[in-house]
Amino acid sequence: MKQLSEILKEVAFGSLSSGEAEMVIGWQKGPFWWQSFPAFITDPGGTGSLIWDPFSVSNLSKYLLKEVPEKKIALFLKGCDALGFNQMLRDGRVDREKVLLFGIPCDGLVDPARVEAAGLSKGLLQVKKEQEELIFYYKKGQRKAPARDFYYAKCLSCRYPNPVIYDQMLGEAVPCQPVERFADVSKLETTPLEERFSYWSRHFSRCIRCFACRNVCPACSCRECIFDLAEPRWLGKANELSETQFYHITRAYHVAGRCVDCGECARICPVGIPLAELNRKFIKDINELYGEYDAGADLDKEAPLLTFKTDDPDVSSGS
Amino acid sequence: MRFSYYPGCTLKTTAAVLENSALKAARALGIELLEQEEWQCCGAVFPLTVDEIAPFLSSVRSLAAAKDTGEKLVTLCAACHHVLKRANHVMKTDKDVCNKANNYLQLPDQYRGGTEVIHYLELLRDELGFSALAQKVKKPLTGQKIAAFYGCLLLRPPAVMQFDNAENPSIMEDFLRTLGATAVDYPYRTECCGVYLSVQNEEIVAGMVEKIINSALRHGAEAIVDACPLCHYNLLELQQKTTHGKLTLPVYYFTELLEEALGLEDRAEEKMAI
Amino acid sequence: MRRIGVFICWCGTNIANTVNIEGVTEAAGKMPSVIYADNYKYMCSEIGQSMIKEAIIKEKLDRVVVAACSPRMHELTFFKTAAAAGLNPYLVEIANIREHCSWVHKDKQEATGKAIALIRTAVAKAARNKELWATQIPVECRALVIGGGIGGIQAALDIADAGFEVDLVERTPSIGGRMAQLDKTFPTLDCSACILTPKMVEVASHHNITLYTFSEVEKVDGFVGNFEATIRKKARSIDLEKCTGCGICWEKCPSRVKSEFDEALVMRKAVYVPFPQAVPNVPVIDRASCRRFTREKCGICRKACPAGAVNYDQEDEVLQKKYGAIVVATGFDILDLDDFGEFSYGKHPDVLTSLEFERLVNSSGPTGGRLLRPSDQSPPKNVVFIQCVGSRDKSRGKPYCSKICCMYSAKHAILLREKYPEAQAYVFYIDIRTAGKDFEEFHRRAVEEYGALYLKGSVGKVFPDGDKLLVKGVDSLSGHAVEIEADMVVLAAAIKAKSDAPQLARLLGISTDTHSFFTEAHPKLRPVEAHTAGIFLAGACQGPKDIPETVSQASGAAAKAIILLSKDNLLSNPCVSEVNESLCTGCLSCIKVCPYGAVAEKTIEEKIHGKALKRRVAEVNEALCQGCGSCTVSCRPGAVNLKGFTNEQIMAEVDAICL
Amino acid sequence: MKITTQSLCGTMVKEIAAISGENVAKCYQCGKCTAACPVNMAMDILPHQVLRFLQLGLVEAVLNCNTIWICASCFTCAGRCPRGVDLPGVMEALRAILLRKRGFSRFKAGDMPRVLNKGMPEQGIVSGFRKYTK
Amino acid sequence: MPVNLKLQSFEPLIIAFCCNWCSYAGGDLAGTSRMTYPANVRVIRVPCSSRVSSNFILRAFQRGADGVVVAGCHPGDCHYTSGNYFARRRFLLLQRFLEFLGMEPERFQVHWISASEGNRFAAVMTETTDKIRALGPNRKLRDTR
Repeated sequence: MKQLSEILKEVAFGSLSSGEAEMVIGWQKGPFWWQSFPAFITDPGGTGSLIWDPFSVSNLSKYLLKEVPEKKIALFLKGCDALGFNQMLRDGRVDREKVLLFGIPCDGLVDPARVEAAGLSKGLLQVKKEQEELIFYYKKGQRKAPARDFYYAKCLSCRYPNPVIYDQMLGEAVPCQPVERFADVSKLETTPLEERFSYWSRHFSRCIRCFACRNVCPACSCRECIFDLAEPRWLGKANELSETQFYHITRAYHVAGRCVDCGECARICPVGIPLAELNRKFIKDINELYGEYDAGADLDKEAPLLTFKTDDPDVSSGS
Repeated sequence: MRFSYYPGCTLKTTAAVLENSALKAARALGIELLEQEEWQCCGAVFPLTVDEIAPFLSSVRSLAAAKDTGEKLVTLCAACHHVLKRANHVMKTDKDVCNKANNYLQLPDQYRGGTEVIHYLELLRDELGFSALAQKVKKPLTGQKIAAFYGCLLLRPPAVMQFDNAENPSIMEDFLRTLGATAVDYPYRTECCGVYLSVQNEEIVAGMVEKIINSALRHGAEAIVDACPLCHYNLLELQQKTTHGKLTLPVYYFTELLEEALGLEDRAEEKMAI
Repeated sequence: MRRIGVFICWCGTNIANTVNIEGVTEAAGKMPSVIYADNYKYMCSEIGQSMIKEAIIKEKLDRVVVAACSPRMHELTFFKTAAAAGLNPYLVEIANIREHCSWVHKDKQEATGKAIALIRTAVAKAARNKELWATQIPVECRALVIGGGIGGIQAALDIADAGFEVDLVERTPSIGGRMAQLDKTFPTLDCSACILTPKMVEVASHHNITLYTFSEVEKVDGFVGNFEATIRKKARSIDLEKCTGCGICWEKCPSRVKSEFDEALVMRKAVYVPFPQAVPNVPVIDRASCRRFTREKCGICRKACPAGAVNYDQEDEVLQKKYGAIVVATGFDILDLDDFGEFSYGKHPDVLTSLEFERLVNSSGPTGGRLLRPSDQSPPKNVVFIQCVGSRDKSRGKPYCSKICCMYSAKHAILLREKYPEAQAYVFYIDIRTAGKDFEEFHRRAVEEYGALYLKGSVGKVFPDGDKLLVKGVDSLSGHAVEIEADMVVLAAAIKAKSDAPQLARLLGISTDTHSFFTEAHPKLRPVEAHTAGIFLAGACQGPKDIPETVSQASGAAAKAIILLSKDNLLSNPCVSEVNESLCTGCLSCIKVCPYGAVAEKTIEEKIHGKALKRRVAEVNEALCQGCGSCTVSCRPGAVNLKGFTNEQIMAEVDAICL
Repeated sequence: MKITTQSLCGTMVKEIAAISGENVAKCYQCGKCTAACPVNMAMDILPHQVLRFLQLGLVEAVLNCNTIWICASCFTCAGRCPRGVDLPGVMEALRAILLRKRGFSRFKAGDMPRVLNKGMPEQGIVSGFRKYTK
Repeated sequence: MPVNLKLQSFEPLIIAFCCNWCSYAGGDLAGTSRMTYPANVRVIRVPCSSRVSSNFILRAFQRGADGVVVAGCHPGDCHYTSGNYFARRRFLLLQRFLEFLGMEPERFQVHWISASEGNRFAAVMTETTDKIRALGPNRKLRDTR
């Protein structure tokens, strides 16, 4: 990883100093071991602060929406980020001509919560990845542990560790051994109706409607979100469960057939609502009903809700 | 070129000529045919009833074994080809039967129709290529007027067998022309010879064979070739029945002509008249 | 604050019997923004309508709700009422308290409660109604007819006779199409050429028709009333103006190719007119087979031409023209019989398709009308006709009935006897379908007067045997397998859509069915219109058809085109989608779901942080939009809205209905 | 002949459908199967009539005919049927009913020497066994 | 009309979004044929089933509907050619999703009713009302204020 981090700095420096790009969006280390923030660098001299470490989780392409470049913007994409980028491309939200994409193969990123849960966080100064292991650095000494044990759940089920779109690939492609991603959805599907309802109500009632799930999502890229409109006003301001339900159903429905399953919504949620399960329910149903579809990857296929077959399964229910 | 090879019962006994000549020719053509270990009888007829799976199982076992070696499965006997190809089709398209068969056989890996079944003739046409075959012909059968007899099992049902245009095939004629012979076109070349009806209804089969032989003769054939032991038996034996023992049109397996054209062995006269 | 008036109809006793009119009127009067509520026995009557008009004026109503029968019944009536009182009609809402209330509920209390709820809903919606105006779209008063067969000819003539300019585009060198290939026509047996040729000449001489033969439509843009087509006039290599049609060029031409017009039964020259009555009677040089072009040799025709009309350097000409309406009449093809080897078609020269047979009996055909066997030029004695070759065959052919085969096979059986009184026709059929005027009588004549033997059953195989064709079939009525020694076998091959029909459909933005026939807008009520407004269908390009049906449909299509062209302007349905560009993200999902191609992409420029920024947004073509609203649902931020059924309106309805 | 709803959809009709996997209603009686059949001359009920009888629910009549034993499973009919009816499958189902349930056996072990002596290939003998006996 | 939450006398509120060309006309036919169905059903007319947004359905539940029906032309008969094909996909996914969240599947139904099926319109509305009456009032997705 160290090596990749160096390459990353080099290409960032190169693209800025050559004038090819006017800005590089990458990651920078924050004050704590688990902080890797997005960084927006326009001066070649500043590229030395860029990093790539097991916490470089944020998808940088969403920041493109805020920028109005004259020249190109260079940015780094992991496998999941690339899918999201493609979805934004499909939605016409980014201009392929105005970006310079550096692909980063990524076999998984570390969930600080798992580090904490393993009791490794106390006095921890830095975490580095070497091959398949994480090295935890403390004031005194260091500890090692298998990296995969600390990965985000979303990384363990990742099916596209290598970017599907890029101008230049940094590093060697990594292999992919995803775990079954629909297990939780399938399990929920078989629990009794009322139990399911209370499960989701429990989660939804904790929602503070911060909209982070929407803001982080590469498929939620509307100029103005339907929930921000004054007229018609779909959501009030009160903490009312039915409105929260309305929001979450609609958010998931709006990304149905478009969600790239990057898992960012669930990761970002400050109250831990398992949002990815909502998205995956749609993905699973779409796959079952209309054929396998990977948003962000199947660019030659029409999005499932924007097409139909005359012999699609029927919805008309006698039930 | 290496292939799995499924011989079938008849080729080890009454139709040994077919197998011997085919294997010899294959060797001469640089084609490696690896006989499957522990193959079982294909069942001779494809089970048309859809409510039982037992008759499929031996075919599935052979197909799965071929898949394990990753090679295409070559057949020679038309009946075995028919049964294996159709069984494979069912495994590919009928999920229910496929699941049942897999459950029953408890194979190490699930088999879902991945093997490609090809007939020896298809091997010559598509894998080796008739033009490559023509290069290897040492003793062209120039001037010999030979009628091809397709029979049913290679061609039908066309949607599954995908062997050639079922009503107007050309693979055997193309084969004969590759060997330097003159292929005789006659309308009965895709008719049924009567197959197993000769077990009980010889007289019906004799009538069918008579029409085939007469048609071939009228169109100037000097010999007839086939690819199926049962066709071979009917054309040969029942021809003599209608002609009172006289063989008006000699009958060969296509591989015998191949062997001869490759300069491996001459057609023995005695084979002409059993 | 709105000023809404509510008018409740008794519909005699129809509503009043189950709905408490007084109670409803009182409740309506208390609804938000309602300043006036009244009721009357028959709201749709003159008196009722005047009541509404008066109230609109007197009470200065700005919205009107009529609670009466279904809007599908009287919505237009009340629209006109409002308009007469100076109120935009789209400010009127109907509450259906008859079909959806008084007629389906027995309990008066329940029905009254529901009527109140329905009125409340209509009031809530009406409060959000906006004035809408139908836009006017100018119409280009010229029609394009694609295809010069009998369908295209008829449509072109009808439109031209109505006084509009028509451009008729035909791909081959001459108009005439399939009908020109035919000998006689059923059920009257009049000569096809005799009735077709005058029409062809009329087309050529009509002052309103411009004929483009040997030409193809390459591109069509625009929409109803305003199409723009690109037409490629292929190089004929013969000057249309100079050529006199004397025929010396094709007499001298040394290259011979199979004649398309004669179904490849004879050869034509590389410079040729397809048939003697061709219009225009000017040859073309088929460059693919002309020695001048293939080998850069020859030049005989140019030397021979007394008019100096041969021009090897002629180039394709590309025209761009505007049209208000388009009629598509591109006809059909015959099914390829490669998969039907059992009939020995293509293997034996005396096994023919019906169209080939048609050429053989035609006096301008290869045998000069003497029906002779292609193999030995002898007259056939026994001819077997086989119907449904590829028709009604879902395995190897087409699942549909080709519709014309029963009749032309009967015709052929009759023509056979007329040529050779001793000859015998055998017709294998599955079912005889003679649904047409005088069709059944015609078929019976073939059997009873011309002695054709009809066998219900099929033919298993045709075995060529010496100079005979042994036909093995079955007569299922007697339950016997039959064998017929025939001299000729004629196959009624299925009709199929032109192989390039899907390309043309894409070009025109119309749809095709699974067999590539063009689809009509409605199978019963709009059979000559394509889904795309302004495009009409005629003839077998829409499905198998005989001549009279083709001509009727062509005249129908022409009438529809004339209706369109005779308007200076088109009034559009104002309930169409519109795009709020500031909300539009430019994902263009709306384009994908629009069945009419009414949404398009456009680039707008905006100033953001002082920078001029271009971005893409969706744009609705109001002339094409039919108002289904599918796009509105595909639009996540709600940038696309459907006028008359806006998100705000429907949401208000939901809210009101739930109160 | 009296036709009733019971006879049209009797258990035997359903059983034949289940064994053959074929829906006889697909047949529109064009007769292509009979016309194509190379052994129709030896049959007492013609192939298209077999399907017609089944459409009429006359199962016993077809179980008692020789047609089902004359059919050589050559698939000529199936290959040419415009409706895609698998008639050989229907014939097999009819044979199966007789062999499985009614103890039919048209080929006995005692017949073996006769055919073997003739030099009949194994393929033919096995086929005979499979087609004629259980 | 306050909704009575007591089970014994519970009368559900059912909102039916009907396409103008088929289902609304089917409802009209039920009327002209004097068929009867419960007054619990209230129809909102839309041009096409593809005009019905999930927002409207959720809003209806939120505001107190106990059941929502979307009715459109039979697949293949859409007045606008393909609207109901899109609607079919949208609503099948929504239906399965709502069930996934714990909503009784009966509460959101989609039916294809042609303009000639007045009897079917009445039957669907009657059955739906009966089913939802048996389920009791909807509290899920509902604004409890």
